[in-house]
Amino acid sequence: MTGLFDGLVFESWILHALIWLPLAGIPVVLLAGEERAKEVAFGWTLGLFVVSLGLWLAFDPAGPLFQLQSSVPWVEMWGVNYALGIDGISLFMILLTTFTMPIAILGSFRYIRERQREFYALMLLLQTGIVGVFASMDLFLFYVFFELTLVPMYFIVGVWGGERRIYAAVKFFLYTALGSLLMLVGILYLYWQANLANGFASFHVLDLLGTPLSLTEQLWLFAAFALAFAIKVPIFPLHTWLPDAHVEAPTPGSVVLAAVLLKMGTYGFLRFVLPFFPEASAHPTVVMVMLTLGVIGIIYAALVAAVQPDAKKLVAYTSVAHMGFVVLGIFALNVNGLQGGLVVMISHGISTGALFLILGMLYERRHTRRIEDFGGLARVAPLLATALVLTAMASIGVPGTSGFVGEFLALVGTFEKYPVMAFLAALGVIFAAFYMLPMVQRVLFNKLDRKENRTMPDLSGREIAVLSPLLLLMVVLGVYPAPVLERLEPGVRAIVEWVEEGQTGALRSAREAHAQEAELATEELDGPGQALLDRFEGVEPPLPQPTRTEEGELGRSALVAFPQTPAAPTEIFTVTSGDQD
Amino acid sequence: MTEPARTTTEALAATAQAGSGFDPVLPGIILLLPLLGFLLNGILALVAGSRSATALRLAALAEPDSEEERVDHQHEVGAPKRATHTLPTWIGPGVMLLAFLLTAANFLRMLGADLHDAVVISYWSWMPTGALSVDAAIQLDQLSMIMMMVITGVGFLIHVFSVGYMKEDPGYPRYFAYLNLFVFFMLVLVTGANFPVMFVGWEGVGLCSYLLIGFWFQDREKADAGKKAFIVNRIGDVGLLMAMFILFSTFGTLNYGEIFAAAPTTLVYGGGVVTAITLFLLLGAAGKSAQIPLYVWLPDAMAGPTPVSALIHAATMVTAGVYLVARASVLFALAPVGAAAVATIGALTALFAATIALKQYDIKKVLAYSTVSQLGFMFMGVGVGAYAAGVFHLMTHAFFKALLFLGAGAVIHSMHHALHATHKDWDAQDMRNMGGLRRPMKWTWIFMWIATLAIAGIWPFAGFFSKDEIIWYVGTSAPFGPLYAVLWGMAVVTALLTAFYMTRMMILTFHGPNRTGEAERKHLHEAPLTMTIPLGVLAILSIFGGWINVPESVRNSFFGGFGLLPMSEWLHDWLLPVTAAADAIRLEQMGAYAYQSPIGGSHVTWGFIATGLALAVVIVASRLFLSRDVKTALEEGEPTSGIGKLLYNKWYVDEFYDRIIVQPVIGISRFSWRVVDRVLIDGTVNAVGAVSRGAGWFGSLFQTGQLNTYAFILALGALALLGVLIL
Amino acid sequence: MLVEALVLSAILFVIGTAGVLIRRNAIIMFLCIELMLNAVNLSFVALSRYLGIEGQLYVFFVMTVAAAEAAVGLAIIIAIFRHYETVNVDNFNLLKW
Amino acid sequence: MVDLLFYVFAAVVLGGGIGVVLARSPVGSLLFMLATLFAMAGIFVLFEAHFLAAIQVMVYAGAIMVLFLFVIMLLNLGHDFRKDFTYGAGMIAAFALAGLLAGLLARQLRGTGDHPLYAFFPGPEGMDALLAEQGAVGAIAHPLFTDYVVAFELTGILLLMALVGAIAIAKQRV
Repeated sequence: MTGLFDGLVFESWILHALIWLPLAGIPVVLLAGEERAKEVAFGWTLGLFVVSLGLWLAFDPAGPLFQLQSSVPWVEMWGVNYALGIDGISLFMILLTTFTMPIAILGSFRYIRERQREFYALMLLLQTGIVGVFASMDLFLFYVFFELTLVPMYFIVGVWGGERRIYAAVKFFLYTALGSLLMLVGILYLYWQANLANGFASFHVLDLLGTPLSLTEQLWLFAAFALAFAIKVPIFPLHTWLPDAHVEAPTPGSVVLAAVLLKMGTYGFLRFVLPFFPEASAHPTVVMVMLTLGVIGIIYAALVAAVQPDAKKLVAYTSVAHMGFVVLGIFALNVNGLQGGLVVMISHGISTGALFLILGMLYERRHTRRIEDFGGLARVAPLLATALVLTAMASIGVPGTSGFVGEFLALVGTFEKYPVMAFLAALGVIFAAFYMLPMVQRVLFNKLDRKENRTMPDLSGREIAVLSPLLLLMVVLGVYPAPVLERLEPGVRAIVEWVEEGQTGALRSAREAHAQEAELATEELDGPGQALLDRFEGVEPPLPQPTRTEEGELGRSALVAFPQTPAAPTEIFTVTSGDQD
Repeated sequence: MTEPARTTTEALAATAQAGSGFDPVLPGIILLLPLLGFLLNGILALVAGSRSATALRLAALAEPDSEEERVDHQHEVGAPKRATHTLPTWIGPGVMLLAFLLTAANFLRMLGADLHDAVVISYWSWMPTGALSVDAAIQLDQLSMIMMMVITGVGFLIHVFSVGYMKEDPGYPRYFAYLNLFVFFMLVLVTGANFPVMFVGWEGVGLCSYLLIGFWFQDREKADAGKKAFIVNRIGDVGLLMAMFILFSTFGTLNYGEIFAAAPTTLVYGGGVVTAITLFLLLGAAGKSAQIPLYVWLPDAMAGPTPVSALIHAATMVTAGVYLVARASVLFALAPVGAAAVATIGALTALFAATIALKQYDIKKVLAYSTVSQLGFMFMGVGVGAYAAGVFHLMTHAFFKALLFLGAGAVIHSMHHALHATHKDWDAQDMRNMGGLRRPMKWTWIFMWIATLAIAGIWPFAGFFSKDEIIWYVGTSAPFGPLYAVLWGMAVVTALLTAFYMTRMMILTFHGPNRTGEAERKHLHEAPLTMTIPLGVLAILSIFGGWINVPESVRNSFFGGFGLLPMSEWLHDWLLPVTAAADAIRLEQMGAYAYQSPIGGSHVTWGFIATGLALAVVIVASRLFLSRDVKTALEEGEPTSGIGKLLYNKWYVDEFYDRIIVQPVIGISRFSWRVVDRVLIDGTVNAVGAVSRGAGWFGSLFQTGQLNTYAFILALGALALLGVLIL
Repeated sequence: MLVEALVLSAILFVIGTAGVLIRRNAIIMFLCIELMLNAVNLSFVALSRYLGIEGQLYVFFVMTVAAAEAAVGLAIIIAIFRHYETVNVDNFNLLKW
Repeated sequence: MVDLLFYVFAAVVLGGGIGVVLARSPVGSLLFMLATLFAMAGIFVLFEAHFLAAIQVMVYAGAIMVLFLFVIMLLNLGHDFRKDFTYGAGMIAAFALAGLLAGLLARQLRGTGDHPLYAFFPGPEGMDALLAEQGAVGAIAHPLFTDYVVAFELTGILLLMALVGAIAIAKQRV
């Protein structure tokens, strides 16, 4: 299969393309003009999605853990690299992003009325940020992208949102910013420790991996990282920004927020928190706390969702509940649990995205989100009703839809070690029906007793085009998730072995391989090192040959380090001497 | 779907076993046919729905302030017969017929071969992850084959009936789409080769029953009933999920074959694990099969179209619980407590529901409660280890209860027409408004009497053999403990109550003077052939269906002399490969059944006694109700006092649940939203915001905007800096 | 003579500071600032005598900057005066948010 | 002789400075400022910075101060000088602050003359040699157009921007 495409050499450029092409689309969109902007943006993202399918081909399920790796020095001095690479987990997160984006944009054609060019430009910027987050193998790079996503989202909510948009946007921004700043502190500490241990400065994930840390340090760092990601996820007590943001955000904003942005939190847990702080993550107390929070999230959010008068808010709370399942699966710390968590992430992205799109369509028709303003819609809009029912079923995890696979696996994984937790979480299955069905009933069924509703049009062709891929995917993933699971498994297994079995497994080998080639790079001075030497050729005194041991953490960056200590006087002397001649 | 490949161990074993030459014909197609029907009908439904939606919109635009009712009544006049209304008539029953024929073919092949182990056909790997690997696989053995026969056979008849019953409805194609989908899921349920696949069907049928109960969703109660059914079912599903988790963590697999093969050696007899498993399974089964405490959804489920009640809520779906217990017979045999719980729950439910049925006036409600009660019987059967008997009653019950429901459907159909012809707003289902229908609806009357005698357990109708076999087994379980003697007593009483309320229903509906009203009477007429023919077929089955499992002794007695009862204990032998392991365990652990009932007597004696008692009850009841002159619903109204009121209101169980469960949950929800979310968490967050804002305000006090002030502060800063640098 | 010059510049600088602090006439505050600049220039020049020519260069630059600053500052004062009819800094608090 | 001259100039500088601060009318302080500048130019000469002395007189005294004068005239200021001072606490605080600054600076300057740092540098003799060799202007011009040419150009640009900015700000209406 891949053989066909070898000519294209995806491996070399596809990741970079997926990150930077959206950015390149921004001027196009801005130049396109107010009317064409949406078509252009849609076409652009659609093209990106097609490109991202190449990622699927380029990714070899049987291959090494991290694939399509590439690294270019960015800030040599601090060992910051523009390092990309994906494993199965990132693969699907990226695919989810590129898949969601065109749909969200297509779904916003009627919703976004003013400042269209700016809006779609921001959407593209957002895509760059998100894909970057999922593709970066360098902690610094990750952080940059992680923060980058904050900005467009802030404006999307704050400019195109509902009436309380400012409150929502600020709340969203402050919550997330607070968390990520604490994480920054943690990152720097980790980076420092890693430098001391490695003998050279690097933010590369594989260099930071396995940094020797005392349990206390790990717990603190865990707290710092976990807080940031827990806010993003969001985990129970930190979730209140989500409903506001969702309710106020325009439809495409909500879709992207639910489908992808929340996943950055759980992804962070998987890619960074667990591998960096294995002891802390496996620490019984920590696990218990996280599991409890997850379970509370599941049940509590379901209960709260059940009494929401605002449909969009209800769906927002269901996101919290679903993410509870993800947290549960992750901290079950076994293959099934993590697999389940990931599948929940994907299916939640699809089903909740679809729910928000449908609610957006209703809003475009009736300009209200209150559940009791609807009723009996199934009779005037059978297509919409079908879509909503199917989506709701996927959302509450009826078998045969993607939702079930995820929740089932997550619960199986949890049960192996924590039966009680699994049982409590399983109760969430009941509550899911308890919040979703009444909503569906009060929107679609009952009497069609409002005049405005009786003339409500059914789905347009465009809206069908928006929803059908999502609906299709729900069923396909529910019936035949094997391709997804088998691609996810290596990454998941690597994490589990790393955390549970004393830092063994694929992650370890990946780290060693990386260390070795870094060794080569510095010894033979090929690649960037050589280029630097050329640049400083003939500089007196000749640079010391960089070695990773004696030079301390400056070892690698010694390539660029100017000889500083003797410098100051000579300059002055040169001036005076220059005067004497 | 890929070419079926027999992968798992049983399949190989099955082929290895000499003589078991059973290879199924297109088993996958049997499942696919209803799915195909669903897709086709679904498309038609969407087309039709869109069309009627447009019409609705136009009507609303034409007269914006028209009442909902006026728009609503469009469907009564009968939509013009478009392709969307004619095609389903052929697609819906058509796929069922094909499926039934295929199933029958497989059934005959299986009869030919002597099959000891199930044939497992695995299509694709569904959830391969870590230690867990779940295949999308189906399993064909004697049990699933019987179930498939019942589902496709009875299903086909009910589809045919539906053609007559539903053709006036604008949602006609949608109806068939749902019905086909239901059959598909039901087949998945009974053929699934492992618990997750079975669970797909398990929840799928729940979904379909949700959709079908709420089929006429525009009135609130029906939609509510569907919702209630789904949620209550989900409570049971959690039990099933938990059972699966325990099974997986114990056996490392979820495939039937491997689990049941490993269970006797892996699990301790009566150990905590297996008990937990069985109790969770029981919870699931109770949810699906409407047993105490989760039976409440079934009576409400009668809100759906009557054929649906016949198919889903009498013949097939509600028996899934029984099927589950029979399927997991090994586990239940290993867990005496679990088994006893099953039997006890069954007995309690049977008696409880029977008492309620005594005082119901809605004809479908009566049938609903009788269904609950009969399901209780089945649970008793499988609970005491008489798995064959349980499945036997499941089958015969499918026949005569489907017949009863369809007959009731026919009655309601003509009542509805009659009342609608004269725009009389009476309840078309209240038996007090009927009476004397035997004249206009002769065939229905005859068929329903057959079914009534069958359910009442009168020789030689089907119900006699199945139900009395269960009662017999319960009784002869006495050596396993005094509990069973009590259960036996309850069973007997319930049987008599059954005879009583069924007779009451028949008398009120068909006998005595007609109470519908002068104008309406001439509109009462027999149902069309599409409805009566299925009734006839079911009637035949209700008569002879019981003869496939006649106890040896009865046959050898002089009844059998007439050669009327050809096969002896055929079903029992047929299911032996499935239940053998369980029977062995029971025999070894608990000992054999007594060959006599607690107070002596053999099969034959008790056959006599049972029939006699039942007949007596039927006669007494008919005398009683014929003599009494029944008032119409309007004249009479609700019973106001005494046991009657209690029974009429179903022991106030719904109200009780509402008080202690529903309301508190909603209360907690409101609390956690209004207080925890808004006040506590958001309050904290906003407080933080307020604090920072206050700090900012405080700082702004220094921003006088006066140049001097700034200059002064600047100089001060310079001074401080200098001080630091120098001092 | 170096130290004396430095002391002189220090005193001059302090005088300038005091002037900025006690005067409210914008123009006179400007003059005081020029005073401070001159004080700095003085120390530059004085030190350049010993430390090389750069000191004088810096003075050169300082003067240029002073000129530029004077031009812009006076322009601002004019603009403000047009608006408020006064150059008394008490009367305007433009720097308040 | 040189020292004497220095002290004279210093006295003028200080007097002028104090005058600038205390003069009642803006024109007054402007005149005091002129005096200060001239005296400062003198001190520059004493330090062998002839070129700077020259431009001090020309640019500062000649150009900038006249600019100030124009503005004062234009705005016709200096009538209500009472409001021109910060009296009372403000004044005390200001003087106290100034005093402290002065004290610190004085403390810092103690014994600057024989600071070891000077050992590194050419000292007066080196400077004299340089000046003798290149002349007063050349000595500044040479580094100005070699090592510091960028800064030089930048100052030019800065002046241009200041010019434009001044016009833009002071213009009646744009």
